[in-house]
Amino acid sequence: MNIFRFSSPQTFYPLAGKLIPVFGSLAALFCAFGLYLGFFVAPTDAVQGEVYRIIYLHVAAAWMSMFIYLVMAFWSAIGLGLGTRLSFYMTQALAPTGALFCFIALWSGALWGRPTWGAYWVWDARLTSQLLLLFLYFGFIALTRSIEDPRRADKAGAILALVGAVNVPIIHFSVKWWSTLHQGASVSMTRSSLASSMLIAMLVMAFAAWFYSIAVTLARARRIILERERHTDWAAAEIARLGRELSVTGSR
Amino acid sequence: MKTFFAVLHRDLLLAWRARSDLLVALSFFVIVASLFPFGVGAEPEQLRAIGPGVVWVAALLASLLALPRLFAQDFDNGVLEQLLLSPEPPVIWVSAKILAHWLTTGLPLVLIAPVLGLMYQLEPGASGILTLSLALGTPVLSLLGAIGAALTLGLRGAGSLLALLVLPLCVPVLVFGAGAVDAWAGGMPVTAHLSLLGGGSLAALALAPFACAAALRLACE
Amino acid sequence: MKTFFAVLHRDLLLAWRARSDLLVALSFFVIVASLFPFGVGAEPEQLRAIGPGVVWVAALLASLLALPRLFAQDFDNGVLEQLLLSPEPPVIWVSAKILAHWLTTGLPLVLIAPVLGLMYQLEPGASGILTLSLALGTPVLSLLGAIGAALTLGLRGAGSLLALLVLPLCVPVLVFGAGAVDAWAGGMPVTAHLSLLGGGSLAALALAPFACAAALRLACE
Amino acid sequence: MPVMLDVDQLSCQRGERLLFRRLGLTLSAGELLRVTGANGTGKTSLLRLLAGLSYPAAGSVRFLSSPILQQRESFHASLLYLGHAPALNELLTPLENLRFACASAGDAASKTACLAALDRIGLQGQIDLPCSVLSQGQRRRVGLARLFLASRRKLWILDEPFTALDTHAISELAATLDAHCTAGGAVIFSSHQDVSFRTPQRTLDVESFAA
Amino acid sequence: MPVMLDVDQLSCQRGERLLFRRLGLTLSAGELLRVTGANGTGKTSLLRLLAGLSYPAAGSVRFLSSPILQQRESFHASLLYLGHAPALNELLTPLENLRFACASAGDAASKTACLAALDRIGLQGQIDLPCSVLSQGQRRRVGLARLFLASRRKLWILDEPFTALDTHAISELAATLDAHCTAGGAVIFSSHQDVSFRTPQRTLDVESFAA
Ligand code: HEM
Ligand SMILES: Nc1ncnc2c1ncn2[C@@H]1O[C@H](COP(=O)(O)OP(=O)(O)OP(=O)(O)O)[C@@H](O)[C@H]1O
Ligand SMILES: Nc1ncnc2c1ncn2[C@@H]1O[C@H](COP(=O)(O)OP(=O)(O)OP(=O)(O)O)[C@@H](O)[C@H]1O
Ligand SMILES: [Mg+2]
Ligand SMILES: [Mg+2]
Repeated sequence: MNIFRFSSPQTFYPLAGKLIPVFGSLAALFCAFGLYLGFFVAPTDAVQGEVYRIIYLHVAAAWMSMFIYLVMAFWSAIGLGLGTRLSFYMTQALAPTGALFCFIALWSGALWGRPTWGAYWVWDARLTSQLLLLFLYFGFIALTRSIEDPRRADKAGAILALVGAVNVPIIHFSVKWWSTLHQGASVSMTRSSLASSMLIAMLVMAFAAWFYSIAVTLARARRIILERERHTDWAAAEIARLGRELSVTGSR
Repeated sequence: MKTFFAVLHRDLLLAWRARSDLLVALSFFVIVASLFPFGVGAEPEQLRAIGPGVVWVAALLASLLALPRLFAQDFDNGVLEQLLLSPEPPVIWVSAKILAHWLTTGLPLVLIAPVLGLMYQLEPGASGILTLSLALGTPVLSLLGAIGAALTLGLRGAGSLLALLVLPLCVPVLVFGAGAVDAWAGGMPVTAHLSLLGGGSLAALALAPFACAAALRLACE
Repeated sequence: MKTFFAVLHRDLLLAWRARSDLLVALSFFVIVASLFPFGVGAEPEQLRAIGPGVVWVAALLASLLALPRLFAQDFDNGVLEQLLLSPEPPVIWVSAKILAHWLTTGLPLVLIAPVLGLMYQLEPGASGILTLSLALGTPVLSLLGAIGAALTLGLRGAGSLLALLVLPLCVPVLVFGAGAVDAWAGGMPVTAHLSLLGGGSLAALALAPFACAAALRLACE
Repeated sequence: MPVMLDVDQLSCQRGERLLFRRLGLTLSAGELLRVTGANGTGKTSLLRLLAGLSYPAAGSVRFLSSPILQQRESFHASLLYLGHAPALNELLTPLENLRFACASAGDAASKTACLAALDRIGLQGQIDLPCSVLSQGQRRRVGLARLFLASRRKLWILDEPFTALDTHAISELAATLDAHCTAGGAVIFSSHQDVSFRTPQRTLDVESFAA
Repeated sequence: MPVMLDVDQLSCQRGERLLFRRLGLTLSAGELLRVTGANGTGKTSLLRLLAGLSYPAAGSVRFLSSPILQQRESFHASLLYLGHAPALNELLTPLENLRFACASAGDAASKTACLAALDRIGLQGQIDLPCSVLSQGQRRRVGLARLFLASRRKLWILDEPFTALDTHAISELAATLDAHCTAGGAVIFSSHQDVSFRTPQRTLDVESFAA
């Protein structure tokens, strides 16, 4: 079997259609299980009380937001190297999800920070580099949205994602260094040794975030494919079919 | 007044066309403001002290970044010429252009200022004074900046002196703006600062459009 | 290499013809840097602490100011198109343009930095380190900025979009640049900071022109 | 026919150079005047002087027998000047550009009127594209669409209106100018191309006034 | 005569619109080809494709029998493309602009050669003025002056070279194109104006390939 077969949008489209419900239901399952573990099985934290349970949202979102940027850079490199259109579609489909997770991590962290540190925001290394990552996502989205010519939007976005990916680790370490230099240990995460049930709940939530991201990205990629390939016969037929379906359900 | 609204509408439309403009403007201010902690370190005390100054510098930068575009595009493609041929006096549409510039660069900053105040851990009162001082002071930046933009339009050599005259004029605005917050934090009355800013705005509003219109007429001759 | 020198010569000539723009960027730098003593109060101790950071942020913002113009004019009047038709690889003249940009915006900042050091009452040694760190770090700002300028060429709201793309990427430069002076003041060795800056410059020099050339080709298509 | 424009002893200086001097001319309603001359002899400079966009070194321009500088507003209310640049913003669509041009000049032009004008000038298919992607000729057409909405403006001054247009558009434009003259307006235009009109065409050669 | 340019089954897409398709053409040394078509039919787009400035939706362009995309440097070394915009910086003088254009394109052009070229194109008096004060026709001439310094470039692609020029300059330019063809070069140009040449002129109507 030719592995490049699925790099054609036409073959990828139905495959993605089949995968979406699978990953969607997996995400729902894991999320329900993880929340159950987190809220009912895991013990109350000795230092922080119940507030700490925000961790199940927070950590998964933070991990995902960093990971998705790397995946975007990966697809960008493939796209620029091999010229496969599908890679660019994937990059653009991933960006909003990455930004969303980034925002959730920041927001849940800020909410958490208020009771634990007494401030919504401190200029800690981890926080600040997460904020910068959010701006990188915003930059990518804003750039690809404001270029009208899709060809240019694809490649410009890919260039930016690659330049950003080179920079993300640099930003991460420099910011860490900056803050440890200035700040010493005045702010550090309370690292009570995690109970194993906590750890499992966190991992389950992380998988839920994974599956959610895959499902949402595939769905978004399908939409992008239809929009970009609408001049091809198969996409035009598919759009017509969707239109008919919509009008049938609408008139019912 | 038809000309006024036509110009205002078009300039706002142009600003609006940038689909992610809102997002971009918002992030821009936050980024500029977050650069300073990297430079000066993260001690909350020190950050609180420089906070108002930082926000004011971000305001100045935001209005400077957008200034070259204020008249240059219209000048290059002949729209300015057509505006000068409108039967209504130039002051009218010049004011509309400046108002549009303020609405698209000054106003977002005023609206986002409380968030920046939060990041710099200013007290709510100080944050309020900061926002108020921006609301009163940023129009001056737009008005003075417009004079500079008009004077330097398509000019060479002679423009340098004039642009240099405009920028120092913005310094008092910065000083009073940032000073108002400091005064409040020090428990002193802030009405003097604020009324100076407001007075400056009014004076600039009364004079700048005329200077601007005259400069544009010269540039198009 | 002929193309390289032709482009370099022309861009420097143009910068000289439009000296006003240079002065605006330079005075922006000085104004931003001199504003903070007003905001923070004039205690020498505190000024000395924030001085390097403020100078670095001001340098970053000042080089941002000139970026939108880096390719825009050549794009509008068709010069960029002609350059793309030159038989030599685009990387060559892109590098020349970036070099010219650094010579006209980065270098003046480096030269004027000791004066600002004086203003912030930095010791001569700290002032020297500050200047050195600027000399090593500002090329990165120009190189990364050029990528942003090329990516946003001809887009709406290019100025603030450019800022959004470039500023987060420049943070490490800022951290190491200001960090070098702090380390020196704290009696620690600065070679690590400075060699990281220098290494960053070299890495950016090796990669940025290619990214830039690719982005320009896209913009002209 | 009433005299509309009356130019007397006009000189034009650009920088160091005196482009022309003692240029005289009268234009009555219904007349069509073509300004000719080699490149750089001062056609554009003359038209800008007549439109009140720049000031003469010497001499005067009178509109309906009073100097244009003393009645700027009423003069500009009856003038349509289209310069060499088509006065378009690249980011706006033809329709938006046209509506703005009319509104800012004080012409009441509804959306339907603007659409009709763009239709007549042959831009049906490009209404929704930003002007930056239009072809050279299509851009010129957007600028020229104002002619259909400015019939109440008596005096038209057009700088090289025929450049970049294809032959069909050129004859259309010529017909429009003819119609304006027949309706009692007057037209001054510059052109390097020979175009045929129904209205008898007067010619003014700027070179013959060269200093 | 050797075949210089060989275009096969070329299609051009701009945004939503397919401008033309299955366009074929061969051009040999010594030939003069005029591209015609109404406004917005795709002349400029075609010329940019031929120059390698943009990429075709389908089809190929071959120069001396190998695809231009595979030999970009040698192709661009033998190509002179002048687009609609004259590629001038407004702050520089004609001489500075011309020298920069030549040097950056890799043409060895001394100052005296540039001065001679500007002289021939009729800009003796404007050597020291910034381009921003030049008349429209004078600007075009500065751009066209490169033709006199690019005789070693075999293929000339010119987009609307005759706009804004006066009649004298038009015939001069036509003579220059003729001379280039006689010397074994080839010229492709677009134009809405009819200009007479000594070389037999072939015509390609883009409209006949419209999708
Ligand atoms: C706006 C505020 C915050 C942001 C942007 C933020 C960001 C992050 C990021 C990016 C990570 C992933 C780090 C990694 O795996 O390398 C993370 C993990 C974590 N965060 Fe936060 N955080 C914030 C506030 C907080 C607060 C207030 C707490 C609790 C006191 C907290 C506790 C944790 C914990 C326990 C982890 C998991 C640590 C690990 O596994 O390495 N965070 N956060
Ligand atoms: N500062 C100056 N010093 C000297 N000459 C100048 C200056 N400014 C403009 N000129 C000259 O004035 C003339 C302006 O010509 P204008 O644009 O009116 O010509 P035109 O007849 O419209 O030409 P075209 O047919 O090319 O459009 C040009 O020859 C230009 O070189
Ligand atoms: N994004 C787009 N969507 C739809 N149409 C487009 C887009 N971009 C360009 N076009 C169309 O493509 C055509 C480009 O034409 P081009 O500039 O090649 O014409 P031309 O033959 O040179 O015309 P002219 O004689 O006016 O110079 C125009 O009709 C334009 O409207
Ligand atoms: Mg002219
Ligand atoms: Mg064309």
